Amino acid sequence: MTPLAWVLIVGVAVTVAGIAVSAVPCTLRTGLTVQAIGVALIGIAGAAVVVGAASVGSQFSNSLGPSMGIDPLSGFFIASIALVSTPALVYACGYLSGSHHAPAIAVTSGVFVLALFGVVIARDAVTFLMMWELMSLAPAVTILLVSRNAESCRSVLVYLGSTHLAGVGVWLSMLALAHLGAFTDPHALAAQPTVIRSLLAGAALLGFGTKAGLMPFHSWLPRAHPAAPGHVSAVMSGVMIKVALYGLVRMLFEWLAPLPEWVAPLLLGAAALSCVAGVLYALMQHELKRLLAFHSVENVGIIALGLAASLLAAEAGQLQLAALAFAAAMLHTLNHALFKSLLFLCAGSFQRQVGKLDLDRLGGLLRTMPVTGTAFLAGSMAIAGVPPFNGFASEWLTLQALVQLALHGGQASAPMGALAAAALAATAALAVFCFVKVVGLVLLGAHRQKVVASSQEVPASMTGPVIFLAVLCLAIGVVPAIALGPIGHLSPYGPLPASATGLTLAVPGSGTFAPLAVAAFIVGCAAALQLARRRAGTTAPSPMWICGQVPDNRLAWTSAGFTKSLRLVLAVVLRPRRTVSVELDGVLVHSVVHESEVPHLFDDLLFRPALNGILAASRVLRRTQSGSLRAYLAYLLITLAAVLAVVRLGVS
Amino acid sequence: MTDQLMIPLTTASIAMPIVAALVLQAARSERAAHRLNRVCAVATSLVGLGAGLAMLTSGSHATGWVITDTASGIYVVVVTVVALMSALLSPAYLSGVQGQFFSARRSVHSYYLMLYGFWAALVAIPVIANLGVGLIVVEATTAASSVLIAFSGKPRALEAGWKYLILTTLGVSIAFLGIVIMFVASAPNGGGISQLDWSALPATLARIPHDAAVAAYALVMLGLATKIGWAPVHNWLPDAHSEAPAPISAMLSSALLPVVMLLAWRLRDAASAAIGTTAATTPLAAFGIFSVAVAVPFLWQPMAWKRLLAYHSLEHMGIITVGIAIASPLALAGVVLHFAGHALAKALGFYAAIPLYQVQPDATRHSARDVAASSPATFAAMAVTAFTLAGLPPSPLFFSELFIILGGIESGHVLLASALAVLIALAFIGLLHALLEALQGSPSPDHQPTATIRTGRTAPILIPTVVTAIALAALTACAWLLPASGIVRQLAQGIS
Amino acid sequence: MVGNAPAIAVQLAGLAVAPLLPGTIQTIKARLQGRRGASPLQPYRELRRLWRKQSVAPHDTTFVYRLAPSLSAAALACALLVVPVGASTVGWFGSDMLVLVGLLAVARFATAAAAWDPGGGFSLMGAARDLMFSVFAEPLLLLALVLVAVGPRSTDLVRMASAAGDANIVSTPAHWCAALAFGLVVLVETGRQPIDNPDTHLELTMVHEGPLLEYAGRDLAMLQWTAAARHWLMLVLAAGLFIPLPLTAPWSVLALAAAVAALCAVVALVETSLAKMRILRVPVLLGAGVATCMIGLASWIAGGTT
Amino acid sequence: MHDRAGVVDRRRHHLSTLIATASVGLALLVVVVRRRSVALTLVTAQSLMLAGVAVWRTGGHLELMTGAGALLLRTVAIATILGIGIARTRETRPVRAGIEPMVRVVIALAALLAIPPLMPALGFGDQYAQRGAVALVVLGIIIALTRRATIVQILGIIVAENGATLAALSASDAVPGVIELGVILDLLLIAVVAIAFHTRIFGQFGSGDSAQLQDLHD
Repeated sequence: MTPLAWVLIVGVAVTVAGIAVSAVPCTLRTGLTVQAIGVALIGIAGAAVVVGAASVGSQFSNSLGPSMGIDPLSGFFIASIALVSTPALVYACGYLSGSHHAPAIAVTSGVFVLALFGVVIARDAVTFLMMWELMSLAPAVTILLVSRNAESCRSVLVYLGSTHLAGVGVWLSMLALAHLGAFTDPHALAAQPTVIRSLLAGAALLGFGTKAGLMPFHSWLPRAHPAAPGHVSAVMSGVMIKVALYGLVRMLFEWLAPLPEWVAPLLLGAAALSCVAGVLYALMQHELKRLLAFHSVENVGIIALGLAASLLAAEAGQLQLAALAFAAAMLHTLNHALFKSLLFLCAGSFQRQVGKLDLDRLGGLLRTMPVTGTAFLAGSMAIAGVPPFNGFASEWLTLQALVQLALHGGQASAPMGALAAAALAATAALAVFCFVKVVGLVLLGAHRQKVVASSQEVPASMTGPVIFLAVLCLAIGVVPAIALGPIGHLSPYGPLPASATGLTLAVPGSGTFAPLAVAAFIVGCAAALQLARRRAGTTAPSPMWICGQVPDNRLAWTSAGFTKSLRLVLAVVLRPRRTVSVELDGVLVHSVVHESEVPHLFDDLLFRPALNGILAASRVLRRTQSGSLRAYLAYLLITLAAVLAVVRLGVS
Repeated sequence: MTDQLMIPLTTASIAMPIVAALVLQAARSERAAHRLNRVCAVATSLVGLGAGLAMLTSGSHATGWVITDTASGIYVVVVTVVALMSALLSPAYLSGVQGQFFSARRSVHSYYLMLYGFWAALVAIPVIANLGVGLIVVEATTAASSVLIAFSGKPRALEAGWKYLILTTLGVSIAFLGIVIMFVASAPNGGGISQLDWSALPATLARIPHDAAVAAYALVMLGLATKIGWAPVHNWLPDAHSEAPAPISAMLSSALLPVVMLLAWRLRDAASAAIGTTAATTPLAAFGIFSVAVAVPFLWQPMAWKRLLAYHSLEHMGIITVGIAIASPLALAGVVLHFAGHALAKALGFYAAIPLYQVQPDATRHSARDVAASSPATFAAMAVTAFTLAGLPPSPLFFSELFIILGGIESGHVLLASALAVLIALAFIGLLHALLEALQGSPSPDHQPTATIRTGRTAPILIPTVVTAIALAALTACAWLLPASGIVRQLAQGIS
Repeated sequence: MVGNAPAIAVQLAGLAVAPLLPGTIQTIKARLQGRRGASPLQPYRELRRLWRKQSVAPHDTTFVYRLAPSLSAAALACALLVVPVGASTVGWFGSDMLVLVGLLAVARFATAAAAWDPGGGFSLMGAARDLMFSVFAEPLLLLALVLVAVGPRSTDLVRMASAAGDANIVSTPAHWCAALAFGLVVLVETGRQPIDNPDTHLELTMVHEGPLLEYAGRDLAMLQWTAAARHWLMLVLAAGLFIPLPLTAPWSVLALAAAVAALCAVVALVETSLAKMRILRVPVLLGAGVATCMIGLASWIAGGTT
Repeated sequence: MHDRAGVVDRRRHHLSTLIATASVGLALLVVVVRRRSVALTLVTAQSLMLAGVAVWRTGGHLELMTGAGALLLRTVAIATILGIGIARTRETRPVRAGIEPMVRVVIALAALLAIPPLMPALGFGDQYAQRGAVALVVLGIIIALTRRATIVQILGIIVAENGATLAALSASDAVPGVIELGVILDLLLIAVVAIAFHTRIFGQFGSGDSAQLQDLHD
């Protein structure tokens, strides 16, 4: 037993103890704090493995287990999980106080986090699948604890249903790999025919892709994530989908090798679709948490772009490029975990203070909740890919990888790389668009409700975690090396060159980017200019210029209004619905009701028809149990005939 | 443990319930009957458990008219446990209803008579060494259990009992035809009953022309199918399980179906040599997967609790059957685990119906609604059942399903295993769908549960819930060890 | 290349020279329209005037509103120091095309968010349109970039500029497609007709001017300098990446200056000859640019991706 | 010697063919006839015939004799039980089958033409009789299927069980008494229970018509 293993075990034990303690209402806060400490310990163990690059525990085994262990890749994901979960649990101390079923929610969230760790630590199929199921189950229970109205029940059904159905892919692929011995022997599949490998890859892509929220299997995600309580949706959106990506990485880069050649292009396509469509639908949302959930789809797409680029580059023999793309994907995994959980935690705080999160009914929260608001602003800039925050660093690396793929990947990869790069650029622009909208509607401008105007800053236990996460976002953005250094060793294609992980990111054979210098210059320059404008004397208050009209909240711009131009341009794709009903009072207009929504086409055209079809079919099939003895006897007779016929055919 | 001891022990385990049944008839009053019942149940189950464990520990013996091996050991133990719980919970049920199938005065006595008779038959079937006799006992159970199903005498109960009677009897007559064909074909000029012994059956079948053997085998399998409730001849099953008294439903679902399936299992192992493994296994695989498939659409709707459980029996019998068909050691480990776990959880589910129907009378027709509020203990029992039946970790059924699927993949039945996995997932969605419908609904306004009902009725369910939960946890703990254990090794060698 | 004095000097000079470009364009435009027009130095005069005035902030505005001008100005200054003049740059911030995209995003984010802070309809209208254009302009820019980078196999600006140095790139079709596409990007980023009309005073038609509506004094000065800096950035890039220029100082700088002046004339010519198009038509135009890039890409791949 | 054996064989052959035909014919009649009592008589006749043949076959072996005798007893017992059952539950008006007699016959004949021929030859004994056995089982199901009177459905069960007996008589001298006894006891048990059900149903619904049992369905 190495010391690290002991740290891990102690961490798990402490977490379990914390769960037990938090089950008692009066010791809720203590329990959550203990949980956070335990999770932090586990994270330390993981981080130590990444930095020290010495594996702990057992290797992967094809037997039934149970066996567990940490290698650098697992360590990285453990560290990311801990980086998100620890603040989330601390946040829960304040967030859960006084809410219904608080102890139960605390317990389920603890179990949830442990299950996440379990999936990453598992070293055999059975343990992996067990933890996998628990990981899917815990959030569903939490959602039902929070509310049991028709909507949340429906989202739970869609969530558990789709992930469980797709989970069959995970089951079959994992079990088949265990049977073929692919966990231990990297060349196990090379002997198998292509059909088998294609089927396995297909099952794995379906299973893990659905859980990761890759389009077109993402439909559960924007339903489930908003329904959960703040800290749980932060963990769900921040790390649960990343754990699915962990499985995907294991499959694609270790176990399924050699991959069938159709996998990487397909993944690239799905990733590009997820990026663009995800952010596009996010832009059209009116509810903050749902919007953030759609952004998770987008960012999973960005990560998957990096992974696919890595696979394609490796196939083209560009191992250094492959390593770069892989590192980009991993860095974005970490970054997204940080800023997405930050945003969800802030959203939770807003929800706690003002109730509903309808974007058009907020406004000016930066003035009433300065700390949370500023953290939210930082998170928004990070997710929008604005330097000097961490989102830009990883997106820059991914873009570099894609462009390099286009330039060096050979004739096959060139168009794919170029188009994917263009898609990513469009995604970045859309993300800026979207988060300008969010920041404006949530943080800036006038208060659009009384309750918003009277809202106050949340307690320190809820501001602390978001500040911590915001600082991390900025730190990684300014000095990506602190994250890239360890990540650089993770890729299966050899470590990144030192030049790429220094203070100045130098992509071999391509551009260089010195985030620290850029940040320093911008801050310094901006500060100087601020001083300069102060020197000009005080700023005069003035009314806003709207052609002399009196400002009025009813004239305030809405989410739909801000995105209207884009909606009109893309009407062909988005198919927005719009109904305007004018009530005339004699000749005078009495009232005008305007309703508009952007339907989620994947639901309307793909999933709802499928579900209705299944339900209708089962309704028809249920008629066989008609209740008439006559029918049942007929079944018996027919079966007898069928059996004898089969025998006859089988024999002669 | 030697045969000399095995035979008397086995005989005792079968005789004991019969004795108890007769003793109970002597009870003066109903209360006396209930009191006596407790004693008899405990005593009977002690003998049964002793016999079962003895069979588990001592290897397989086929002497005289009994066959005692690992399989019979497992089955006797589980049957005894389920029967014990049913017997102990029967007073709770009887106090709630007034049976009208029998004359009111002897109602309780006749109930116990039938119950213990049923018990005796269930213990007998796994240990009888002869296919023909086994089938006769199966037919006998039909008589006893159909009366028990109709015990309440209500129209729906009568309907369920009648359908059960007609369908299963006609089915078993098909099986008899098959047996007679086996018999006369193997010995045209007469022969001893012994040639239908499990040990002799391979030779018997080998003497028959191949196609005749296959036909006879198929007929017997079809006959057993009607009794096990394999689709498409399962139609009596949901009616019977939903209308029978809760303790009887538990015995039907947790004990009777798997016990009859044991006959099919033994027959398969006996016939494989003579008619070829493919021909012997195909019916099992087909019936199994088809049963799971048929169960799915019914699980996709909210329905009354016991009916839901009945359709889950259909599904889980199908899963076990597929496991038997796969027959790799891992799959058989899954089968054992699934059989035991399903028996416990399903029985508990049916017991939960006793307080449930007393708290919510309309739950007999519609899906139960927010039980958690009106009766926490009942809800706990239902939750344990649903969680286990859904095959979610860490319930033993999760591991058993996993073992069966992995076993299928290992032994090359990839298609079968994949289909099973998909169907299980679909069934899970169905259960989830029903569960959520029940969760989100509000309690029916006309009915207000009173405090007395709550405290008074749900106390009996608490103990079984705790016991079952512990037992399930123990099973989960065994799950890791089972695949490598001697039990599975012996099962894998064939149990005929 | 780090810290070579002439490069530093030239690029710092760029910060000062930037306002000259819009002025020049306006003058040439006026001449083309038969007016005498203001002197090219007019922007400097306006900056001086604004720098003396007091800045203004509507009610209920936060630090976002106050910070936006200096932030976007700083970002553009940084961008100006990244883009090489005459194939040489100060290496402080790295030299990479995609970094420029990021820095432009900073400025765009800052101004658009600032437009939300007072929440005035006209400024938001402009901001929304600007962001909507960028959604189509950025992929176009990226594709053009890939096409330019096929020569040097790199997105390093210096290498790209050097690669543009040799004359025979003009013979490759990909280069011309890229040039066309980049031209469109230039028009979008600098907010010139037919995309946007910088001279408009009608709020309803504003794009880039919209978010500036509320500002006054030094804030407005910074924002106007930012707009001018955008001209410098895009035109210098266009000249450096698409026109074969000598790479040896001092000729490089002089040739660049001449090329930029020529490009100003071209922009002015376009502005006089073309009317402003409908907002919703602009994406179609940019889509045409994307199509052009596709053709270029196809031709490059057909050429064996060499 | 050999010749005599051959003669015995041929006689037995003809006999079993005759029995098979007769019992199938009787079963077919059961499908058609209207009154419960008539149907009962027909089935009893069928059972008696089979039992008689069994007795004639035994040729004095005690072990076989028990089986055959039990068969005889069972026939009588069941006939009485059912007779009492019918007597105690007088239908106000006959239970309608819901299917016209001709249609019933057509269904029965169709099933007879379809299913028994599927039965593979056992290679010895009287294949005709063996198929007849299958036919009886099929007809048992058909009877329960086409008729709605509970009593007649019980008769269907008996016809099906007679099929097994016919199969036993088709080839060997007899099935071992243990099996016979068991089957017979079972059938008695079933008959008793079924009659009990019949009376309860009659009491509940006012007529022994299984068509009223339609409440349990999905």
